[in-house]
Amino acid sequence: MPTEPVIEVAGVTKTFAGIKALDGVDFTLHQGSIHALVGENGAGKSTLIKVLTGIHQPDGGEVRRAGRISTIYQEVNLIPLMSVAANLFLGREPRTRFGLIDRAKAGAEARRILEGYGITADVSQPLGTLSVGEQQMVALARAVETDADVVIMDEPTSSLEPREVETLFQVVERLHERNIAIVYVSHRMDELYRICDTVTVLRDGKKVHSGPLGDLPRIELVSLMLGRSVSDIKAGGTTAFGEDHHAGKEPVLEANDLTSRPRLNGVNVTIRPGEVVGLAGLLGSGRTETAKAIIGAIPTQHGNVLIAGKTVPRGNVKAAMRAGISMLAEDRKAEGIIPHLSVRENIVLAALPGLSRFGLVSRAKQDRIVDLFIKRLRIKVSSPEQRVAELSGGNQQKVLLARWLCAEPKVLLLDEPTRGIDVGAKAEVQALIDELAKEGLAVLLISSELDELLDGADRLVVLRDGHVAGELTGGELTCEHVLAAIAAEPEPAGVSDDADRH
Amino acid sequence: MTTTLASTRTKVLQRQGAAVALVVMVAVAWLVFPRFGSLDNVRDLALQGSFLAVIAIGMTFVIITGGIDLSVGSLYALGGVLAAYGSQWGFFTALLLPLAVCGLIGVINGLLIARTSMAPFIVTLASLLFARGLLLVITDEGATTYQIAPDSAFVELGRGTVLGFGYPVFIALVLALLGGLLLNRTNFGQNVFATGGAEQSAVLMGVPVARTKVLVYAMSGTLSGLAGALTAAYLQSGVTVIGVGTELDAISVVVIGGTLLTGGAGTVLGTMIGVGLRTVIQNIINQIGTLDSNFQSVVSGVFLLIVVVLQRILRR
Amino acid sequence: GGQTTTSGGPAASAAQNQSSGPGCARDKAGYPQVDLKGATVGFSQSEKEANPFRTAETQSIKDEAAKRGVELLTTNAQSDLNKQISDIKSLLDRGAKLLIVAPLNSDGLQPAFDAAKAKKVPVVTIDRKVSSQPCTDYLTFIGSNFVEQGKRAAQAMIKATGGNGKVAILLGASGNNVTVDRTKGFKDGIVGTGLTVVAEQTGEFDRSKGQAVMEQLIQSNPDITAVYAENDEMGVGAVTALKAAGKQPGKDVKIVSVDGTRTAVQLIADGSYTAVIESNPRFGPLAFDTLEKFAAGQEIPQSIVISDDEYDTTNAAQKLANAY
Amino acid sequence: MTLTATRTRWLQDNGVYVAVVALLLFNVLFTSNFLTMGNFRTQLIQAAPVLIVALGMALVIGTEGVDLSVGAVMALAAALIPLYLGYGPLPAILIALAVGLAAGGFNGFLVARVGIQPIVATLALLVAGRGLALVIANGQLVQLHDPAFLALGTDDFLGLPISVLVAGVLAILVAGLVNRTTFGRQLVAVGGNRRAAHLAGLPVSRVLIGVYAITGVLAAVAGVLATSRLAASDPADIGLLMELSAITAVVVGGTPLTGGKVRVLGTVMGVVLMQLVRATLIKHNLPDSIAQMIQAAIIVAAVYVARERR
Ligand SMILES: Nc1ncnc2c1ncn2[C@@H]1O[C@H](COP(=O)(O)OP(=O)(O)OP(=O)(O)O)[C@@H](O)[C@H]1O
Ligand SMILES: Nc1ncnc2c1ncn2[C@@H]1O[C@H](COP(=O)(O)OP(=O)(O)OP(=O)(O)O)[C@@H](O)[C@H]1O
Ligand SMILES: [Mg+2]
Ligand SMILES: [Mg+2]
Repeated sequence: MPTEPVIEVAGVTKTFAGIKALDGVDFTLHQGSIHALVGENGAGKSTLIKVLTGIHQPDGGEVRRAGRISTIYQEVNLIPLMSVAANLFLGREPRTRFGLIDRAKAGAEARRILEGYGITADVSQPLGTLSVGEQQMVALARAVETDADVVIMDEPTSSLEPREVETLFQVVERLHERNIAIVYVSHRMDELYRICDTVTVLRDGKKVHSGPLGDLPRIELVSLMLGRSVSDIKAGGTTAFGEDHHAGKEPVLEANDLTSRPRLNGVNVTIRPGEVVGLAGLLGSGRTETAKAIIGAIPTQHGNVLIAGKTVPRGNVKAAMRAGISMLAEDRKAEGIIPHLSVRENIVLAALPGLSRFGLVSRAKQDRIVDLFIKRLRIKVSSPEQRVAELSGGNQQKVLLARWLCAEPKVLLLDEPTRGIDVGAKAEVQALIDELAKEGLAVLLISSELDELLDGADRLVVLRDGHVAGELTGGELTCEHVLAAIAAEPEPAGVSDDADRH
Repeated sequence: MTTTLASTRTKVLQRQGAAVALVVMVAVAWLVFPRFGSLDNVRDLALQGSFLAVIAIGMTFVIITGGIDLSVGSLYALGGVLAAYGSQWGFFTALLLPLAVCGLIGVINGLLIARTSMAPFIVTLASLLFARGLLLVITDEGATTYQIAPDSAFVELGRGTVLGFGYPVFIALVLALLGGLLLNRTNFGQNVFATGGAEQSAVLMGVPVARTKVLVYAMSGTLSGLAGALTAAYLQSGVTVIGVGTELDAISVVVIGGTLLTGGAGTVLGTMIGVGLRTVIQNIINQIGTLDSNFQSVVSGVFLLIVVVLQRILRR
Repeated sequence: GGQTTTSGGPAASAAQNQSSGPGCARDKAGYPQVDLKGATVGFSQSEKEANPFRTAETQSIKDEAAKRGVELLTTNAQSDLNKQISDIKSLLDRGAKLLIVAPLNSDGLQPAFDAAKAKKVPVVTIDRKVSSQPCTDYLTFIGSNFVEQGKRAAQAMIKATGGNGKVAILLGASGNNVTVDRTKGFKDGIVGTGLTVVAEQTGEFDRSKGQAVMEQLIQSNPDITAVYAENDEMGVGAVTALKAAGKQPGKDVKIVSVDGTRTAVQLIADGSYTAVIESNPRFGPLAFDTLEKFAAGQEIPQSIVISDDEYDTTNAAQKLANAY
Repeated sequence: MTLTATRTRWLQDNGVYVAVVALLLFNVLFTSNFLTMGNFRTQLIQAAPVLIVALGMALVIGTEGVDLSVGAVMALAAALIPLYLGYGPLPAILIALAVGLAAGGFNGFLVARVGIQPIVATLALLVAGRGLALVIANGQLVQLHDPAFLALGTDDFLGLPISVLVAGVLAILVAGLVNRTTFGRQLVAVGGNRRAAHLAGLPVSRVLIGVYAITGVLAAVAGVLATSRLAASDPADIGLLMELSAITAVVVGGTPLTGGKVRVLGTVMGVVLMQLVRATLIKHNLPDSIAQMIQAAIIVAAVYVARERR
């Protein structure tokens, strides 16, 4: 192993408003190594990275860097209103002879580079028109295409498709060949073991382990992260989902012919009480749109949604919620948390009218229900009055889950519910989904992790280009079947416009 | 490449509800009012618009960074007074003194906004008061009005013409052109968009957000000072009563021009169209001639509303 | 003040005026002959007609134009100097052969005058004197002498107080030369008397601001015995403030102001105001007379001072109808 | 280190109170005749209309908006009073309030349904509203004589001037609205993250329209009170630049312009602070130039202390 350290950190401490996010952390990154940085939500991984890159000044300790660092931060951090090309080149735009930005060249270059990452979108369009996953790939391209000596990736795969993850791994491989050091943060064990050679484990802001990864059994890594003994942790497969559920007979949710041009073209989904239906598909296949169309957050041209046989008014989130639908949105920061408000207020937000009388809110009722959910979902907070913006990503996600459960829905739409959540919390969330289904809730589960879908769902609806490309049940719930459905040619029955190619 | 061009074109069209309105207004005015199209009237329109245009170019940059600059009206007046005051020492003092002082106030605005997390609205509101106060100090509570010698070179800057169009018109056009280039074809311009588009992300992407902010406010201050200097040259004196409410005019022409007040998007061309619209509508009110003076503001308000709503609908 | 006559109502004031400086004749100045009857005359008003002075001024011009069969074009600059310049240019463009301008400010209208000069259109400025050259840049100025108004206010104040007491001045808007002149005149006028100025604060020519400032001043200087308000509106505001503070305006505290609005004169008649120096807004007859004389080839003086009336406790009740 | 952190935090939350106390102390020491009942009365009476407007402004700012039209709405209310005072003070006041409601509702409609940015939407009414008021009033200031109506501005109730009492009651009501009602909490949520609030099924449009409507009504109340105190309807000047005074007071009081937070007591203190500053400057007879510069410095200082640390 190469021994040249490119980053050396000793005894770094960082405190936010009294919370020690980092507590005397040592960290050494060697040239050419792929170093996994792991830990539970809120362990301090993102904070350490921001210290490494100089975004945060540490309160104490030493940071030594040799070489240029480029970073992909945890939340997609690009400028949605600027064009894809502008985002890619921001800060190092190609120039003309007169020192002005050469837009033609930038466009052409951007197209060439992004093709290598599987993105064919128009690079002159605003970045915001791309899906989250595509944006993540642009961020990846931006970070990798600079001549950096170190590339840091904070949960880069959390918004990526299996196919995109492969692209990412190829990129990592290329970087590795060029002897570039990589810091890799992820909650996905498979990925870590596949690409990383070294690991550093953080727990509650402290470094608890550092060493080669290959020698370390998974179960031991998990035990280091959680701070519990190995025997405590039962190795129960890759996910915490249990057996199939016993679904009712009559569907509680029927969504027919949902059409929202141009991204959704006639999707049908039905879910019975106590059933978990998974939604699979590639990036931009319309899964998020399907969920949003069901709850009425995007306008639809066609189609209707029935709850227990009754039609839900279209394009009206409030009515859909009253009918018993709740949706956990994919983008936590933009569509989930209300950053200024406390954990308590974030949890009760949707249920507020039910917790008040004559428009006056009742604190006692709120406190009771908030306590219940903080305990049940094991949300790590200093107090329910803590501002939600101060929580780690995983705990914010749990707060949002609590919000939707609080609204006592009949149907729960979960768009990437375990994205960015640590192994411990992820298992908890998965177990919770299981439990909710057992209690008779109908769940629509959208996930980019195939394992999660295959294990967690009783039935899978596979989407492609806004169509249903297939439905899988029972024995068909295997990786091969899903990939086949995703890759299958359009049916010749003339469902789609370009069917005449056959 | 062609698709890129076409999509850019539709995008421009969508953004420019104002351009559509301007064309319609001009066409109607041309047909209805015989005097509207006269060369004299056109020259006067251009000149009147040019002072506001200079201020609005700076405001466009500020608004694209997601900020706002309420101090421009006061700085405009202050710039005029300083120019007239400086004119006793010759052309360059007359021109540079207002640029320096107003630019400095702009820098202070920018520093306060960028280095502390104070809202631009409130910081520039304070400098609106401050600059007015300073102006009153200089003019002995408004008792002194500095005159500029009518035969000085500085007056020529405001009064001289080419083809009958005043120098300020050309200065405004050149500045608009430079502003457009700066915004779209330089790294600074990209930083301006990035700062307004998503500040946190811009920081993480290595954009010098603080420096960008200081620069745009400095620019806005300097341009307001320049507009004041040009006005003083044109009026041959440092009039103290100008610039009241000019900040609202500048903001409304920028917004009419399709620049988002939330930041992250906007064009200098749009702003110029906004200035054009405002100038034309005022001229039309004059051409009608019989409108009750109180009713004029109703018309301007309603007009502003129509343009913004139109824009909003076009963008959908 | 030698420039001012102090008698007569509005009808008289139109006729009575004094002039100064060498005259300006049409042939000498090179203006063409324009017959006033049937001619197009432009009037550029400076501010919205939202106070009695502006309302009366515009009305007077309109009435007189109608009476003389003149086609009148009007514009309103809405307190925007640049707009007034372009207003004047557009009046010229629309064919005005004679111009009456109520300038927004003493300085800064040069470009407009130059445009008029280029088209050989004579300009009569009213109510506010501009710093440009009479007879070359514009024809003549008709209006009050603001310094003189301040002096007369001082005289009225001296008369009412016996020349002793503490005066608070409610200043007009900052940066406005009317404010400057009325302050200067008043301060000059009380030199050598027992009147001392204990406070001068701007009320921005506005009734409610005048009232608010007065309320503060009574609290901090309870010994104020006189108030000089630079327009009636602020004076009326001061009356309300004084009453609310339990003082008797007009008796405990003397109030003198400039303008001549009906409200203020009524207050004198009611006994809660001391005196008002008129600032006469009825420029119509005088302005058109001047234009007519000019057309007829007579010499026009450089400035024509309109006579300002004065209201005090002795005459307010009789003259109430003259107030505007 | 945590001590300084808590200290700055404390100052950040309470800076405006500290400033008010400091200014009071200064005046007690250096201003003659400051410690009199009459003086405090004057300050309260003058602050009352600004406070009423600022309360509404605080709500709007809480939704990440701003309302520039409040001064124009005051003018509209003032212009309507003399037209209907013949039917008695109550109908006249009700009509003024109704117009405030309509104006505010219209602003809310533009913001919530049409999707126009609040500054621009309300700027249109700022420009047009006062013009309309002047058209209604025919450009004239109208002297008012109805004793019942004028009593609003001059009389006391429970030992307090009526306008001060009204402002106090409204402050308590608004505080209750923000902190104790569903509407208030939804308002703050909408200001904190509008998209999230929408996806949480909150009636975003209704909340926004409601907030602007409340602000319109409050501005009309301020217009009515100011008119009765002035004993005249003066649409040309009433409420001029009120939008800036109100916004300043709200922000100085610690409500950030970025929305998601409303501090009602802070707003009250912000209004009191700015009132005291103005009073101090007048009482010390400072010229307008210096007065404006000092006000600028105080605004910056107050907001600097209360700003959100990154
Ligand atoms: N800007 C901030 N202000 C206050 N507290 C913060 C801030 N950033 C992080 N924290 C706190 O620091 C701790 C570490 O957070 P960090 O984001 O580094 O966790 P993480 O390991 O990246 O978690 P995740 O896996 O959820 O991303 C958490 O308790 C978090 O609440
Ligand atoms: N062309 C576009 N115009 C507007 N929004 C878009 C466009 N493309 C993608 N998006 C947005 O990106 C998000 C993801 O898109 P979509 O639902 O099609 O993908 P998905 O299948 O859910 O994939 P993933 O969740 O992995 O990103 C959606 O919120 C959608 O609104
Ligand atoms: Mg993290
Ligand atoms: Mg999705």
